Amino acid sequence: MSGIVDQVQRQKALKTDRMTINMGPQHPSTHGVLRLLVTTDGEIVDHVEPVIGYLHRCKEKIAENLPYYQFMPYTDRLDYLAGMNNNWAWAMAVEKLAGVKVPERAEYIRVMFGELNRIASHLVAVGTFGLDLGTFTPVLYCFHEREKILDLFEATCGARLTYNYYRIGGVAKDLPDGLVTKIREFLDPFEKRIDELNTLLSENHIFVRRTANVGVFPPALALDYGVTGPSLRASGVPHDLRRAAPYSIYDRFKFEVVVGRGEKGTVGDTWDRYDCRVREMSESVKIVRQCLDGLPDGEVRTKLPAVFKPPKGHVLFKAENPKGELGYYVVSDGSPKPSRVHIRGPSFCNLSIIPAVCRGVMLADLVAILGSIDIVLGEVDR
Amino acid sequence: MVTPREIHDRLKAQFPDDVGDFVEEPVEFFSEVKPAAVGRVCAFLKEDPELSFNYLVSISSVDLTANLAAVYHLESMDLESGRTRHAFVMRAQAPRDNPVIASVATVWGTAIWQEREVYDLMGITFEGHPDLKRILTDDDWVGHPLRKDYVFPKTYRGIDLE
Amino acid sequence: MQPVTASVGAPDLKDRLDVLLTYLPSFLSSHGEIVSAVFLLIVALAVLLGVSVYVCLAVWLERKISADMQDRLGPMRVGWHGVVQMLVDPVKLALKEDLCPGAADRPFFMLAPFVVLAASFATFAVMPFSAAFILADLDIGVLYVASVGAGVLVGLVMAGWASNNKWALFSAIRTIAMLVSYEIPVGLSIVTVVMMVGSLSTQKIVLAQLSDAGMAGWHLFRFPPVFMVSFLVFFIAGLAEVNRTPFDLAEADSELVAGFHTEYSGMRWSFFFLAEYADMLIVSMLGTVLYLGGWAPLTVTRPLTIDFWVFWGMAALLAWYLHWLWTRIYLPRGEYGLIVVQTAILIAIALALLVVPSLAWFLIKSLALIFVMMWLRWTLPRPRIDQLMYLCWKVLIPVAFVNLFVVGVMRLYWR
Amino acid sequence: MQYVEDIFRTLLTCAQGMRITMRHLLFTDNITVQYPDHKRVLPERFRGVLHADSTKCTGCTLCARACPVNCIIIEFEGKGKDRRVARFEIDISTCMWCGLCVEACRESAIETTLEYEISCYVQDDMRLKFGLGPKKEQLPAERAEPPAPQAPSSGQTGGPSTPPESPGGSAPGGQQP
Repeated sequence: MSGIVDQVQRQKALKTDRMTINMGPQHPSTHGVLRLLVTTDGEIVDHVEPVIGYLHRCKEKIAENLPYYQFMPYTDRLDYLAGMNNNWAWAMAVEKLAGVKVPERAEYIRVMFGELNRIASHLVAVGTFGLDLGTFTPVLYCFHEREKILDLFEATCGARLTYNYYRIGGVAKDLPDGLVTKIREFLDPFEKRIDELNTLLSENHIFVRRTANVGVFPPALALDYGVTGPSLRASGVPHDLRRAAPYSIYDRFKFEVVVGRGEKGTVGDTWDRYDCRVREMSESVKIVRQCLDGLPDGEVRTKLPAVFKPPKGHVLFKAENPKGELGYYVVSDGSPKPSRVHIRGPSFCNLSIIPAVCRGVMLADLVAILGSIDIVLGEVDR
Repeated sequence: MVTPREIHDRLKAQFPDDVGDFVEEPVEFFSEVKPAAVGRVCAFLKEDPELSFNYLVSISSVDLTANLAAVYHLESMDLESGRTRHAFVMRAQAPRDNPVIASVATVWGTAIWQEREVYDLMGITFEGHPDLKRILTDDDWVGHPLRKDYVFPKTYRGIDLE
Repeated sequence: MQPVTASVGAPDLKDRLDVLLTYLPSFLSSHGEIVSAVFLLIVALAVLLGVSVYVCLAVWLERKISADMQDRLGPMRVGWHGVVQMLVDPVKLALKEDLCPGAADRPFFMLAPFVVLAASFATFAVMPFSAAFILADLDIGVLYVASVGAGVLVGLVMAGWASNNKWALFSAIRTIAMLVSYEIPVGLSIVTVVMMVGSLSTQKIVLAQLSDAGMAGWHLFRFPPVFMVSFLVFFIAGLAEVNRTPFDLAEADSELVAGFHTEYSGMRWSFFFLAEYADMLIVSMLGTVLYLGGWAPLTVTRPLTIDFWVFWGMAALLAWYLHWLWTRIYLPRGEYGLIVVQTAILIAIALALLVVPSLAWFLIKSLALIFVMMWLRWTLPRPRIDQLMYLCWKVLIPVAFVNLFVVGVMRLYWR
Repeated sequence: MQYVEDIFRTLLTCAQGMRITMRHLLFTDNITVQYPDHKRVLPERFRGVLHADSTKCTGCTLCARACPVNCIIIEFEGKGKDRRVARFEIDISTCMWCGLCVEACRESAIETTLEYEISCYVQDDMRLKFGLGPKKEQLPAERAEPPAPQAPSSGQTGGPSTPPESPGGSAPGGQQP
């Protein structure tokens, strides 16, 4: 037996190939119609290329053909888990462009509902993240809590998902009677439910081992790819527009900017991104409580002229959405319709980091990383 | 904190030929930059230790009828405190019949997708982009939908779109 | 009620089913081999039918339990709380179109579900349902379960490969890696029991656990921590063997869509389902046979034995410790209600069980283990494939080996 | 020792998780309802199917202009003083339920109802046709045609599903004098 020749022969016979798989557009853990072209070496992911655009609905073109206030319902459908926040950013962008003042009470209501929607959005993110890792029950507990928030929204604006509640210069309607009590009734037991979630999922050692030290985003790389929101904060960058560039009345509230601490592994790993969302919910609860305490009386909407025409100019307005920084770049030519609207979707930018960090991870980690970024395809494709 | 005006002046001193006027619109100020120089200017903006624009917020495109423009919103963020040190807006205009702008995809990773999006929807070609192809519409889509003179096609691959 | 005689191996004459099943075969066999073969066939069919009925029941139970754990209602439409769902599900599946993808390896694709099903049903042959009710009391019963049960592996790999689907292929590869690895801890923990009893026959293992002191005779409580650890290893590895969440990596729906049965539909798909639930039953039954006394009743017939005092003394100590732990950690959450209800349920079940026959004992114990499996499924996330391998090779196998060694030493010097 | 701690912690946390699911199994009430049998009580402001009251409508077309998707179709006939609304239709298959038309209407002639079960077999049933706008002198006499919820169920198929009046919402038909 000529050993070496034999070995070489065997090596040749065992030559392995890369395998290319389409993950999506129909796949349980791509959170919508996202397609990932994954090249794998066995279970190890070699290269990922996200293919997007399956949910492209020409939002930017639609905006050019509608008056400013009529684009509001369309913003609901961007990040459909956080319709309030999308509405809000659009309203503020146009208000900034046109210099519209918002009544005090409306500001409080806006902050309150924005934060409630943040909780709702994070609940979905956290729950479905558990689903991605193969546990079914937390997602239903999270949805239970979310339902309560949606009930509050429904009582206020009449819809559960596509709210169309914010208006340029205020909000559509004042709060219905008794809503303040209902919000308090929701908030009081909420922290206990978060504890329960922590025991059931966050602290579970299988879960921790699946997520800690997986898919670490170094802060510089994350920022380079425009990652914002909880995903950036988990990397240890305490950048929160509510604190860094307080819009609306966020400068009045006391809350903590939640930062990843690397408790279970490295700072900026998948567990941190998950944990940031969980802790952010508690911070949002604090803000809502302060809103309820300081809610003033008065008007909720500034009267605008029947044909609303902002002056010529352009502006990029960014707001801290649950997913990250949502930016509307609005160009006005002085007519009732915007001449150009560009939407900087946080999910779009957050998703673009996937090819850079998903090299050499396992297939199951890819699912975990994707879930931890918390993308909503409505916003990626717009 | 450096004001946009000062940043513009520094850029002007560094690239006298490439940087144009400083436009002061009521809400937002921006600098005009020559399309071919965008890559150079941005690399400088990022590398310069004092400016260090490490965060490209977005690349928006605007149809200015005669020209197509790309608007870059930049921010410099302090990674320790999370504060935005300073922000800067610049615009590059390219002629409509041959819209070519230098790519910044090698400067910021986020530009890879954002430039693809601008290319897809507005039809501005970014020179030096590693993988410039359509991102939101289909690969064989004709035309660039966000241009003002875009006519929506009647059919697509035999599907009636009316 | 007659007390169970102390002599090990005497048939449990308490209930009529056993009487029937004890004397009927011998009566028939005196009329020739053929009659006996026919009889065996009938019993085998009965078992087959029984398992199918169990699967329907288990699917319904799984849906109800998961729903209740998640504060949902679950099936409610057909019958009382959706009980008739048990019948409706198979009918629906049988009526569905049987698809075969064009690029699939047709013969293997068609055959795979039957291989899986055959392998898992064949295992029931050596299950001692009661003292007399066993299809084949083989001398190598446990070995038979382990080896025939591995036939499932062949079926799953066939399905995964023949589907010509990349996700299914992933699943097939995972299945091979997992099942082959987890045979070892299962085998090692079985060996501890076999060493204890000195026989591979399932019936003999059960008989060895018959005791006057009820539960105290179970292997689970022999040499306190040793066999509990052994049982834990067996149960965890068994979960992995039958592809059950949290170790359902072969079908991991969030990663591999549905794994090897992605391309299957209708009845063929339901065979996989049937086999999965049947496999669960096998693992539970095997666990019951090996550690929980098989069909041996819980009834305490003579309390004043040493076994009894050792067992209940230990149980009391454990209860006291748990109570202490509970008050320290969970006192503010006020869950005494939970303890009270759990205890009450346990007592009620224990009282009710005093009168049931041994077949029921066996099924109840197995179903309890199945409930634990369901409970785990709806609680835990899924580990990654490399972590699963880590768990097998670096945790379960060393632990099982240490256990084996300890049992060996004890067997040498204790008895 | 990391190894032992890992094992211990896995067992402990899994047991804690199981405690929580068991608690839900035994003590927590179910929160879902059996949909067609039980329905949620809808809040007053719920934005359901639109309903136009032609006795109030002045034909100003503000609602049609406020609609982002142009689902309200208003056509006129006659000229000058005789000008009246000849056709008032809402295409709810296009409607995006934003409620902007309700806000635009000065006479509160168009409003949202609590009706949300709108599935039907024929797409044409999705076009809600409302009564012709009255001439000034006819105003009290004319009435709206059978409105929203009946449109779907009055299709040729007439499925067994939707009862004409749902317990959840006060059907708009009931609001008429």
